[in-house]
Amino acid sequence: MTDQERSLFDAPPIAEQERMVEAILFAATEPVTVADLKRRMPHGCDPAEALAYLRRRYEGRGVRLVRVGDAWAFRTAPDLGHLMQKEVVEQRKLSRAAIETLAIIAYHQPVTRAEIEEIRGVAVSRGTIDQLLEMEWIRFGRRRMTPGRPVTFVVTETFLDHFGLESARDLPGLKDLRAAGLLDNRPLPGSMQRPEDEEEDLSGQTELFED
Amino acid sequence: MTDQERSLFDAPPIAEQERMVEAILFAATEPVTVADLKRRMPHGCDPAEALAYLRRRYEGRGVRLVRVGDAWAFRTAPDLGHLMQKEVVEQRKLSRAAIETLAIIAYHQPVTRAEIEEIRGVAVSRGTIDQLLEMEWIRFGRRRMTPGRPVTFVVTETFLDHFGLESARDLPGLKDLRAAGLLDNRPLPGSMQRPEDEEEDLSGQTELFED
Amino acid sequence: MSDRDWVAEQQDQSVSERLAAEALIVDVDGYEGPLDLLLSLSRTQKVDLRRISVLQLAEQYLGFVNKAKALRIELAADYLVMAAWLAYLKSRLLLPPDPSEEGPSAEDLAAHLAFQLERLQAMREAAARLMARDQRGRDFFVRGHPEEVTRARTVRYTASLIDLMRAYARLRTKDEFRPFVMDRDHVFTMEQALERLRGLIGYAASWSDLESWLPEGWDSNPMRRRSSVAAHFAAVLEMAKRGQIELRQGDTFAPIEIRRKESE
Repeated sequence: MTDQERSLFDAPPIAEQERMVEAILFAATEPVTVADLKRRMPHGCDPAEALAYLRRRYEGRGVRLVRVGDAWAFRTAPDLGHLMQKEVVEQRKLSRAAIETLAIIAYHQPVTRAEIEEIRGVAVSRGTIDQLLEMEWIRFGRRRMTPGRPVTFVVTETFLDHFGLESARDLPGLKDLRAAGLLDNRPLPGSMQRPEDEEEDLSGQTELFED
Repeated sequence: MTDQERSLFDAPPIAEQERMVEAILFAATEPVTVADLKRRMPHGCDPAEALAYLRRRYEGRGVRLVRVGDAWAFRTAPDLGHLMQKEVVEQRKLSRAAIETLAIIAYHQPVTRAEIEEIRGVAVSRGTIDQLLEMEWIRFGRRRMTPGRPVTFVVTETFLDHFGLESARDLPGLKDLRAAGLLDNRPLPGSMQRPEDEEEDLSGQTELFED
Repeated sequence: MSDRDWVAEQQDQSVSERLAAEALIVDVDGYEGPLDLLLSLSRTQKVDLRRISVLQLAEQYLGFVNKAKALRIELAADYLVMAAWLAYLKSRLLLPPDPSEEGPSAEDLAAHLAFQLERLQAMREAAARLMARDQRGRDFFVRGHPEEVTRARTVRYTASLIDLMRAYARLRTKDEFRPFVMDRDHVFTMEQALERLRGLIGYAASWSDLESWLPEGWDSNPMRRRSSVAAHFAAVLEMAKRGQIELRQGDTFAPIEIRRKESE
């Protein structure tokens, strides 16, 4: 009996799968990936389909099913935030430098420290990057294939989760900024940067957002 | 205007109250009492009624609204409890002591503990033998007919299965090991290894397998 | 905007604006670098950043730096580097272009500066929009009472045939070189001697012969005796070096005596 055949017999009805996804996601605080759901559900289940049903079921409810990158989670509806005072956790105040650095990483990712400094026109302090890393809002991306092979930074799923974003593509105003050329890495005219580097940089940026 | 009158004007529709209760219970770290709900919801709300609606809505779902004392909370449906378990199989490399002991047993079986210790040059801990027994890679063989009648160890079918061997005799000999580059020992300076030694070792081994 | 317009506007600059400029200086610590300062200065032009007069901006910046100097405010090096670059840019913008000169034109450099400012401004706005979004733990919430996911952890030990063969090869190899392995039975190492003496030295309040400190069973067999004497001798030298004991020898080949060093 092949997997295909077996799944026809064994997989629970989709309504039951929906219940299962509901239970698993309700029990978790952090988003659960589709792959993880599949692992935890009986053989032959299709969590993606169950998620689609479930999402529709919770539309307009007090809690909503939201997507965070490749994962899913239940979150309370934002319009009811005022009822939750009791649950509010005191958030650490981010410095202006940290907020700007975060925004630059989110919109320009993958981005090197030198590029962040070029955009802000000022050195990025070690502490700023450390704080964002510690909060798990950013992480190291691939090294840039330019001389010195500098590390790059990208935003994490935790970041997406915190700001209620399905993916980095959903950053507010991203399209307009890109259309206006404001996400380009334009070097100072006459500077020593070789054109090949530039091209690679550009492809790196678009790569992440186009998939 | 009395409280009674005001509530008639101000209270949100019951569907909205249901959403509120849903969000509050979802985010709460502990079960919430009706009185607590009332305090947190806008003036004039009737959390008891909202709870009744909400309870009905979640009937048969993956999570249920349950009463805990005089408070309320969401809980996973009991029939889905099995999903709350995550099987984690952790693959771990055998320790060096264990793999050496196993190798000696495989190549020299049946072999006593004293013989293993002689070959390894260090004591074999009880735990190492126990671990191999528990994995069912070795078992007790016949007792040796020498003073003290020590027990011997031999490898099992499970062992052969795992290593894809038909019999322990299929284990590569020293010559094969060398050919395979596994004996790339750098001889100590000035060592004089006679080729005959090797042959002797091999004949010694085969003899040992003749039980 | 022509230069003459700009001069006219400069003269029109109100007192309050001049006061604001002074406030800028006093607040120099509040700026996150020269680009940030330029962006603030550019706001006084009240135009779209794409139509900004870089020449005017350069003037404003240089004016700022001069005022800071007059007030004896120490400016960080990068502010001065920017000032030097803007002074250069300003002269290039004012002079007719020199066709023999290589490299980017003054207009290209000015356009790039405008681009940098616009990009920084755009990132500021993006950051503000990001922070204005609904945030987890402030506007929306996660499950407050997560249910425990029990982890049924099964440890599976593995080894490959190669591991097994390597292990055996390692053992057999050890065997083949047996003659060259020191026979540990008759060797007392310095580490052992150190370890041993560390526990005993407290008792050596008065001078005593080192030989009396040798371990039992190590004085009959000559090989063992030699090894243990050597090890203990090396160990007491080490301990003397650490200042834990004192050593003395009355004469060449006389017994070596040791004594605990009293801590002062």
